Amino acid sequence: MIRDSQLFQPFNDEPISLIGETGAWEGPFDLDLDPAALRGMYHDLVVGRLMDERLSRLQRQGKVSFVAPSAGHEGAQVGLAHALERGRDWLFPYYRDTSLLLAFGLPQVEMLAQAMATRADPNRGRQMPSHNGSKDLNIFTIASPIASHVAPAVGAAISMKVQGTGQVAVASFGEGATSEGDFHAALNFAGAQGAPVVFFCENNRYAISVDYNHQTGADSIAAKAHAYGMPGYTVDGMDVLASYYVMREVIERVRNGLGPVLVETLVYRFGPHSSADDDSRYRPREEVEAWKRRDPLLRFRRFLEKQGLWDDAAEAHLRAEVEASLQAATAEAEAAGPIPVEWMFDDVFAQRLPHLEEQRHDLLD
Amino acid sequence: MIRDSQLFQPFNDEPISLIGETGAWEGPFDLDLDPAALRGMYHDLVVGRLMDERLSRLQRQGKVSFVAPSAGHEGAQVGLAHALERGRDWLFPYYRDTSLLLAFGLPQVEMLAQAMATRADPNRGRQMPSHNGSKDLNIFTIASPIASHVAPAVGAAISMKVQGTGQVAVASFGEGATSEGDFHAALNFAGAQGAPVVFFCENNRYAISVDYNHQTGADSIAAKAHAYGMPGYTVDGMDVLASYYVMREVIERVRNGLGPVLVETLVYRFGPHSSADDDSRYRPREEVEAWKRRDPLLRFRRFLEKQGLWDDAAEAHLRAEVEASLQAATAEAEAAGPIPVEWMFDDVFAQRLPHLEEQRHDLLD
Amino acid sequence: MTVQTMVQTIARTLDQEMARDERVVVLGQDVGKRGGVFLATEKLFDTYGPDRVIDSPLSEAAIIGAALGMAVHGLRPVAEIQFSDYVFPGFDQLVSQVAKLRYRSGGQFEAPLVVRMPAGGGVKGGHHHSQSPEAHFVHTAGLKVVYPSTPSDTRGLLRTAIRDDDPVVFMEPKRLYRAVKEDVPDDPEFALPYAQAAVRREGDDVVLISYGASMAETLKAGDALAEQGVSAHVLDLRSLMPWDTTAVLEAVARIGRVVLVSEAPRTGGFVSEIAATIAEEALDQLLAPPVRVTGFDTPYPYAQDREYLPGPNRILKAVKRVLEY
Amino acid sequence: MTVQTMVQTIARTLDQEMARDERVVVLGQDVGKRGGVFLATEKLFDTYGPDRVIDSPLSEAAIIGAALGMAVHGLRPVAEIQFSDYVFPGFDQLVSQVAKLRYRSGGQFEAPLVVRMPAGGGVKGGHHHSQSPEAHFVHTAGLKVVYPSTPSDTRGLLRTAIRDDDPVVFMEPKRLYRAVKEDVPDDPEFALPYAQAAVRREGDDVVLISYGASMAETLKAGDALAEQGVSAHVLDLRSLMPWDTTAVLEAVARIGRVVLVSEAPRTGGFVSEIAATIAEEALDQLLAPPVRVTGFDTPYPYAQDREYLPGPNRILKAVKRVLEY
Ligand SMILES: Cc1ncc(C[n+]2csc(CCOP(=O)(O)OP(=O)(O)O)c2C)c(N)n1
Ligand SMILES: Cc1ncc(C[n+]2csc(CCOP(=O)(O)OP(=O)(O)O)c2C)c(N)n1
Ligand SMILES: [Mg+2]
Ligand SMILES: [Mg+2]
Repeated sequence: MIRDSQLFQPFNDEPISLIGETGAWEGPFDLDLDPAALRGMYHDLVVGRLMDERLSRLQRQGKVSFVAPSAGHEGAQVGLAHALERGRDWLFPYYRDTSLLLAFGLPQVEMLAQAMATRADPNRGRQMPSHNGSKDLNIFTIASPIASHVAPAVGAAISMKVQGTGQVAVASFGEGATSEGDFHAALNFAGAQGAPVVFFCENNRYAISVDYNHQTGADSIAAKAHAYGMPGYTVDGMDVLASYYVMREVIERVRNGLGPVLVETLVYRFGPHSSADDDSRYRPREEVEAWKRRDPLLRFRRFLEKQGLWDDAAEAHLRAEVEASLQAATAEAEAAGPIPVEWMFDDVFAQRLPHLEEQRHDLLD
Repeated sequence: MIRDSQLFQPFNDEPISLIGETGAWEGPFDLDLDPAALRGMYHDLVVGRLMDERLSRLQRQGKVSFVAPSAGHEGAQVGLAHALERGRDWLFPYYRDTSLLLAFGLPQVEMLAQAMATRADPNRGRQMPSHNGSKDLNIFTIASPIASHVAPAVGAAISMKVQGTGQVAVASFGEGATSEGDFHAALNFAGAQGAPVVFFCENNRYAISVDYNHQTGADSIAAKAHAYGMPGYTVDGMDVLASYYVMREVIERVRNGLGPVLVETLVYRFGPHSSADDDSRYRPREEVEAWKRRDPLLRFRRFLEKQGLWDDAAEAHLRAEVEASLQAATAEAEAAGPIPVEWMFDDVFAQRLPHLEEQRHDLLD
Repeated sequence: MTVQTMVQTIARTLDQEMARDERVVVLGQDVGKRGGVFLATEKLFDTYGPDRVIDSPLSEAAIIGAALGMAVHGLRPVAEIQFSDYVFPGFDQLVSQVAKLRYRSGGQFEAPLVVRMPAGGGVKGGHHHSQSPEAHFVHTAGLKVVYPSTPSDTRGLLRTAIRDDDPVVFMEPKRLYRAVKEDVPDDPEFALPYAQAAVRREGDDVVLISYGASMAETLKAGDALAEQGVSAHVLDLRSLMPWDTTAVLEAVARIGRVVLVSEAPRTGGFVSEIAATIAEEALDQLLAPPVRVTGFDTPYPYAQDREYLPGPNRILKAVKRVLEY
Repeated sequence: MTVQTMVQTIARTLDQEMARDERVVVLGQDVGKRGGVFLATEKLFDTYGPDRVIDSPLSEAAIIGAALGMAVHGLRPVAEIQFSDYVFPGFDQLVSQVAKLRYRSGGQFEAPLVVRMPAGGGVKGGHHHSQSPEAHFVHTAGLKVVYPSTPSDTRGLLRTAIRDDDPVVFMEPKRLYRAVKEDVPDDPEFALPYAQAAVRREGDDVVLISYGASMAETLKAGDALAEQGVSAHVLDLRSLMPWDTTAVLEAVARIGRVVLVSEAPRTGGFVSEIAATIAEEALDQLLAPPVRVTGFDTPYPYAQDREYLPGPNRILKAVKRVLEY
């Protein structure tokens, strides 16, 4: 069967999944991705995972002050990235989007430079690690306050609509973010305006230690779409192809002016909330282990193997290649050198106002 | 058929209505209210309407600075008031709840004194008209910022649950309020905690000039309950008995610990948004006239007449009685005299802090 | 020149800027058909339609947050907050997102937007329709803050704000919206710079400094002083971030006696910043303490709507204190 | 007495108060099993269960708004905001509802609640984990504001705040959470009054005034000055609303030279209020201008986490300026 354009139904009870745990294709339509595209997705999954590991290592070495591990979220993120048009669409991501950012084109060196706060960070070392952004790539610089970027995504989408650019804006966030008032204000405005925006939830069941049942009484995050008159989908986020195909259809719909959509991907974070967290205080180890067995990389690798597109040699080769690239990027990021103190006073306003000039002078004197 | 306790189904497409436009009882169960109770409801509808007219008159006379007319909302409000337990349950109302407050026991003199800012206002003249409150009656003093009282209602309800008091908290608001972030934050917390609170929306289709379709993309306000895992009902708010019976069932459910509920009543405001508004700028006159033909007082009077409980003489008698009572209350409120200047400095804190003592001294000197 | 009230000037300036630059859009509650509850956006909807005059849902966070996204994507939004008291549900968007975007992105992104808001008391609005929250904005690095007091200044500064690449909180003294009519320059390029205080009255005996809604009372005090033979030098700051430290310090240095007037609550109000700056920079020129005449540290009351305001009498008392010091 | 860090003291004080008074409940993000991200509510969940230690959804508006409703209904909630930077999504609840409830209801209702929040920089948190927003609270009539700097003061003032019938914003200097251990009085009735500055060092040459997170730097400056033979009189305000004007004005009157230290942004910071008050009340006692040493008017940076803070060197420079004036 050939995939038609309305294949997925919103408000689905069972999460949409296309690859089984054993790697078997279970989709109700024919795959239409070529081997290069499939291998490209796996590449991006591995890059995300290895970057994550590297950042944690750098954190333990004291070169990075903080990390928000994203292992377990890669499937959802890479699927989304591949469904977007790079350089055209806009991303409003959050701090746990390592794989999403890289797969959407963020240079590894920029991510590493941001984490280590060196001059190679186009954000000029202004924020803690895991807060990237790139004007060139239409990646809105991440801010820490949860859900505060969602309304800006809606505004950008309204601008896209008004200007008829055919672009799509995507805001990503955790399930905890859906409890913030600003989340609601944003989705409601988008719904009323029919703005071309997708709300992409990475539901890992925990907001730091607060579990889903303390977060909301809703049956699912997707159900919240009812409140805004938009469709809501629940997707198995450990399945990169499920994320990809759902997002491809959703983004097409949104691009065609049919209004905003909320997509919930079910994922799990394998690590603690951040390098400052101790998740053993609130998560049973068995739960973590059970989810690790559903690792999105493992599942997709099994799929590729079943398709005859992958083997141990390819795996070893890819890992070596990615590690080398990350190693080079790390070196480049570090070599750029630390952020100068006087940069502190730039970019408050377009021009430095007199009182800032004075304060700068006072400090540097 | 005898009314059973699960008569009404949530997420209903047609608004729940029990009395037809001609006044015929159309409920799928037997009425179980005695004539005194039914006449009592009509009494409260008339009190609300006449109070509303009086406040507008006082406003035109310059004795009141501002009015938020509530004509058209009486059916929904009086139905709710009669379903609550006075002196036990708590109300978190908004500025258009004239009939609700009076039917819940607020003395007429207090409402008038608040509007004229005289000493008989237990709120001590601190706010503009239409902002009543009464600690004795468990009526949380109204505040102007839309939807800001909803989270406090949830907090009170959590306290009721934790302390096991069997009370119910009700927050009322317009459909515009549902767009505020704080509305969402509140309902979501209530849903997660299963708090005994009812969210009572008076959907009159306009938030000042902004119509429903610019307010939200949702099919109904009741649909927003999906976002919180609670039931949502849509009720014909021009039908006092529909409001009463739905609320009776809902409140019972909530009191029994089954968690929060969202109820949307479809109403219409016959007047402008406020005495400062000119609604002809945004509402077609025919629309207003069409709704006025659905006047909740008229419908319920027809119903009472059909039941043999009402006639012109009763009507004349009631109106005269209510006018006399309002007249007396107005006189009493006025006689209390204006708020003294020095009251300005009280009630900022439990005790007057030294800097306020000084400021008071400076002004009064 | 056209004779206009302040609120008429706002609508006219928006119209001019929208005609000039397609990127300028207006959004807020009731800004469409209703023309704004104060009519500050009157007729814009008819002229520019729903794509450029956007009635928003009832959410200040949505308004300010969406304005930021629009700005980032290339529009120049002018958002209206219906009363400055209602900025608080959108305060996080303003302080966490809008104010810090340029900074946090290392200057990659900018936020060229204006948030207009009627402010101040004296309209029988009680504490949720009367407040003067400027201190909150001025204390937030990354926001510019303008607070004019005349129709012409409003015209010139609103234009500057709309063309500014930085986010500007534009406060409007609502009780002066229709208080005076004035000949306003209609030149579509007429613009005024920030940080240039206007001398509203020349004088030598005492400096009176104020801005926005409190200017009317301050000017009345200036008139009353003139009748008493005291010549007041009256400065209208017009913008608070940046503000005209030069004009203030020069006047204080020359005259040595200064009274600061603002209806915002006293503790932590913006005039405390001015007083602190004067004390730090001009101590030796002071012949008397810089005295603040302000709103009280109470929520804005209803019954005492007028008494709360620092009116001419309280200003005169303060002037007497600094003159007799 | 028990030897404790500040954060341990908080958990212990909450425990004592919850044991004493059934009405005291704790709510916030991660305050339950996790014991708070800083462990300020550690073990309370085990002791008091989910009815009294409530993990909230991720919404500061829900936390503060619900705390108000609980307080009105008879509980004594202690709400935790995970970082003071995150108070802004709940800011409207705080300023529009909590601060004004007693006033707007004519004293019928009251809001006995505490909103705790770790504040201040120096923890490599960037601008959304480092800010010092106290000026916003102090400028809001109806809120009390406490900002201690030692474990014992934290114990004594938190107890006072919990027992207070008014709403209290309780700011906690997070970089001092574990900086020192101290013998803390374990008496369950040990409480401290507001508006009593602590003299951290007696001296005659210059007054240094600070509070909260900046006390550590101020004390270091005091030590350094002592080594240079300059005797600083160091005051720790401990509460900002109300604050101890008497101690400040007395010290300034006696010594005539004063430096004010706070890491909040300079323009409109709380120390501007102190400077304005000093200028207004003690002009003739001043031998030098009251000088402010503050954070800069930039969003809190990341790479310059330490340089942003008013450290001992900048304080010493200011002292030099007032001594040599
Ligand atoms: C407004 C705000 N409140 C609190 C926090 C502190 N905080 C950081 S991450 C986080 C949990 C977020 O959970 P979720 O949205 O589910 O995303 P996840 O981390 O699980 O991917 C919290 C509470 C914050 N950053 N912003
Ligand atoms: C936070 C906030 N923003 C804006 C306003 C101004 N305002 C007062 S009433 C109103 C419309 C409310 O509409 P709705 O909730 O539908 O209630 P209705 O007046 O129709 O009964 C607005 C925008 C306000 N009071 N509070
Ligand atoms: Mg999560
Ligand atoms: Mg309405």
